[in-house]
Amino acid sequence: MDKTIGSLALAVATIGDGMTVMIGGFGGSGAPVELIHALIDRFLATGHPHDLTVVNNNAGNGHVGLAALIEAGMVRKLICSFPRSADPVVFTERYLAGRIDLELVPQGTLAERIRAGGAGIPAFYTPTGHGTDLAKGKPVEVFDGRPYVRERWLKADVALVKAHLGDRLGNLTYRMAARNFGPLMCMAAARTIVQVSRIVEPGQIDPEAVVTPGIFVQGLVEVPVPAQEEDLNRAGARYPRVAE
Amino acid sequence: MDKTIGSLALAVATIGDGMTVMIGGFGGSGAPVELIHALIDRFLATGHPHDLTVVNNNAGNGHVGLAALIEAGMVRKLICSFPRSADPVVFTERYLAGRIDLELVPQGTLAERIRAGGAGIPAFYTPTGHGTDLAKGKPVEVFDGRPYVRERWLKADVALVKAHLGDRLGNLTYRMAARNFGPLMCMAAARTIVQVSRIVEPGQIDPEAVVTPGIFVQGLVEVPVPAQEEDLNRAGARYPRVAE
Amino acid sequence: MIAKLSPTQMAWRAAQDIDDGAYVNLGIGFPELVARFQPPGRQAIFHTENGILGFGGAPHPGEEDWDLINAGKKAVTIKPGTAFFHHADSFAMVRGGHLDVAILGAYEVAETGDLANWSTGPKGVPAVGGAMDLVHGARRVAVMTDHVTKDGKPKLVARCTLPLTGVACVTRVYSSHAVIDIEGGHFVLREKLPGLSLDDLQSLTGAELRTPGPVGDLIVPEL
Amino acid sequence: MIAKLSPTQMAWRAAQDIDDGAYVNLGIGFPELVARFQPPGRQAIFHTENGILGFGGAPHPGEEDWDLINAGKKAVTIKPGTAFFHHADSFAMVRGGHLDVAILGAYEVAETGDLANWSTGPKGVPAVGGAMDLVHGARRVAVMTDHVTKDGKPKLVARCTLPLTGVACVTRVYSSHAVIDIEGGHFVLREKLPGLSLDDLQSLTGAELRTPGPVGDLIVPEL
Repeated sequence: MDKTIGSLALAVATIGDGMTVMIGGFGGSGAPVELIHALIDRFLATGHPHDLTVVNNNAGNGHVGLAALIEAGMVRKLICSFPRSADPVVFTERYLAGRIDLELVPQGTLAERIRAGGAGIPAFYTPTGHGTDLAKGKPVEVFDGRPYVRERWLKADVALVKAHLGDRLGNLTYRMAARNFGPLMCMAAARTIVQVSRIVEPGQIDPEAVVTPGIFVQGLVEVPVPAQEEDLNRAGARYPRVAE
Repeated sequence: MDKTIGSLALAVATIGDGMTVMIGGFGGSGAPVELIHALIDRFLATGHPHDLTVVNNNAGNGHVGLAALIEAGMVRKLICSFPRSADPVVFTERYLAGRIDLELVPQGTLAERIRAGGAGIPAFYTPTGHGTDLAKGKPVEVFDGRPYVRERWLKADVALVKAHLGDRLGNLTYRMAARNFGPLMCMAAARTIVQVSRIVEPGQIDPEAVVTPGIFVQGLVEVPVPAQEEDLNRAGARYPRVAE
Repeated sequence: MIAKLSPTQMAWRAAQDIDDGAYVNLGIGFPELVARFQPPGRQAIFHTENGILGFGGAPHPGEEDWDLINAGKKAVTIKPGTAFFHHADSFAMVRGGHLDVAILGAYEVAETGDLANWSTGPKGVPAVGGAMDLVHGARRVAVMTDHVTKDGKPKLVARCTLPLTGVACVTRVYSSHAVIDIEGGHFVLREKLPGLSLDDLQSLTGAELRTPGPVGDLIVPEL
Repeated sequence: MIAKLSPTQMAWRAAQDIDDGAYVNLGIGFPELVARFQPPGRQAIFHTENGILGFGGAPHPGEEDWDLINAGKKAVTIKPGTAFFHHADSFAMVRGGHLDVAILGAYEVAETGDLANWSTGPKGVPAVGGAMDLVHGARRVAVMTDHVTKDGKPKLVARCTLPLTGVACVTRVYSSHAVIDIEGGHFVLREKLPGLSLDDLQSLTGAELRTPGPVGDLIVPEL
């Protein structure tokens, strides 16, 4: 068994219209820029996929990565906790014009809902958000005298995640705070596609150091020197590049 | 800040009568034998603590570790998933005689209840146990057409855990399958005491390799060559040793 | 009397249905034997509740490391690609539907798919372990069992009489006499020992055996 | 007009209340300044929502690693004892009550302990981040804020008018003018700028300031 996929284009080839796509990353750290750009390439070539629901902590920054995905018109709805950034104009314009839906979720609840989706827990109770607008309409239950809000799991058709090392069985390590939502999204998607800086042979990752066990990964693609979203934005990059 | 405790006796000194104590380990792997024996020593010397509620996957094996704790008469109730072992006579005799209470919990539900306790999730839904005797009396809810049982978090006053390396801030690694319930119990107890094979300086554990971050640990005690419960039992050991 | 399959032979048969790359949990006891019989060219990845994925076989006697055990507390080994994780992650794999197959033992299996395998009643000490999670987690839940009890009573029944492990969860039974699917609340016979008549097999079975399709010969090598 | 505290000075004051070894989360923006002012002999351990415990200060310009950032997306550094973990573990720390202190910014704080700090109303893009989790997770939730808005209106109010972040969650406010506890649904004044009269402070505050005990001078070094 070898989960390696030969190209970025193949890695995103089965993502269809209307799917829910989890995209890893917290701001730029852990953002799978190359996978996202490959998905944009496919849309530009074929017109698909569109009407995606994207789950990410943020709403993109500048004109690359998730922001470029939104800018390309591929995203119908965003589920996120913090749709602000240094340069959120792509999302902000569409949101204020009513051209993209937003489900705002407290960050810890977002993380826990994704984990719950991966762990087979259809609902759980959290103190977070109780008494606020973000809990409106949600069931409330009192445990030990304290009120809690019931939240549902979040699952996805596909997760696009950036990791550091991956062995051919899909075991993954991450790099510093780029870990963030990656291990959770790997669990919660029917099909998890991971870009790694290096594909290694089974046994080259210490069994103690595996962060995401391979059972949560369906496909791996090697991107040896991945772009850092923050660097791209500081350089004023756009995707796709505007003709000069 | 240094979480090191100078002796096993000091490490268990504040455990009081009637407390709920989580004890790590799956069978013998990960069983904090020395911490348990220190607790027995204290009971033999002072008469305390007694009437403990113990949370463990099992119910002890032979006459050392958790079995010895039960044999000493310190345990009022056991919360576990699998109270059978190669030599479960200590628990079995007491249970059949009605001298110890048992709350039997499916293993995945036990793990998730402990994690929930540590994660501030007072209740969650699981498919596990639905329609069985172990779900009797528990609320049931249907999500997406499928019935689920509501389970409550589990917390403890104290957790006794065995890890491998620990730095002075409490960051931990484990050894192979001895990890099992350790990281969860560390999260779920008001006071977590960990025996480690070696206490190291902060920085000596790779930040990527930390399994339990120090925030979940209150005290560390070094046990350089910890006993393996399985080895003790194969050698016919008893604790405390019977005078010959 | 017809020669029934040994546990080893049942394990061999069950192993034939496991795909290359499948993630598999094997119950404590006889189901553990399944790992020995992976067909050539296929490599399943075995999961154990206590936090290992992709472990290898038993170590040589005397080389056991008791921190490296399976759910049955037997010593195992690591092999390239093994991963360790804690119990909550382990059962996220189970409950979250990430396992392809779980193969469990049984006291009773009903035509409804109900399974009883954790308690023989109020006497004795009950022990459930991970079975209740596995039956609602793995994509395919199969049972490996003698077709009848030591007293000759059917283990495949209309309704379980012992405390349930799970409701409507089993979809295939590898017994000592037959391979039987559970579909729509019925036992559907797929294979039986070649020398055993359908009537004889039915007489050993506590509920109707349906045969909507062909019934193959259950042929297993000497092992 | 009296010289109010700068954000840096508020941060200094807030830092004085953090014990050695405390686990602390600092909100995005001005609260991040608190980390600079740990009193001698004390070492707090800082948590950031995006999965780092025990990180260090900002790197030298040009040495940023953008995989190593805090919740405000600013580059940080590791130091001995740092640990990385994923977002669910990070919020287990928050929601599970493992943090000793969270210090957040505020649009409004009410005498009830209610906090509003995530939305200025229906216009614009809302963004909540981890604030709603922090206010119900940390053992002590403090707010660091100017005492009044840029327009001179009170930020300490009887009842919040903006969308709430949390109900009855704040227990101490470090403002540009005072240190105020919230107890039993009331503002209790603990310290105020030495040159400021109680009446003047009350006039800048949207609800009654109670003084059941001594009121100290809020004296902060030039920073």
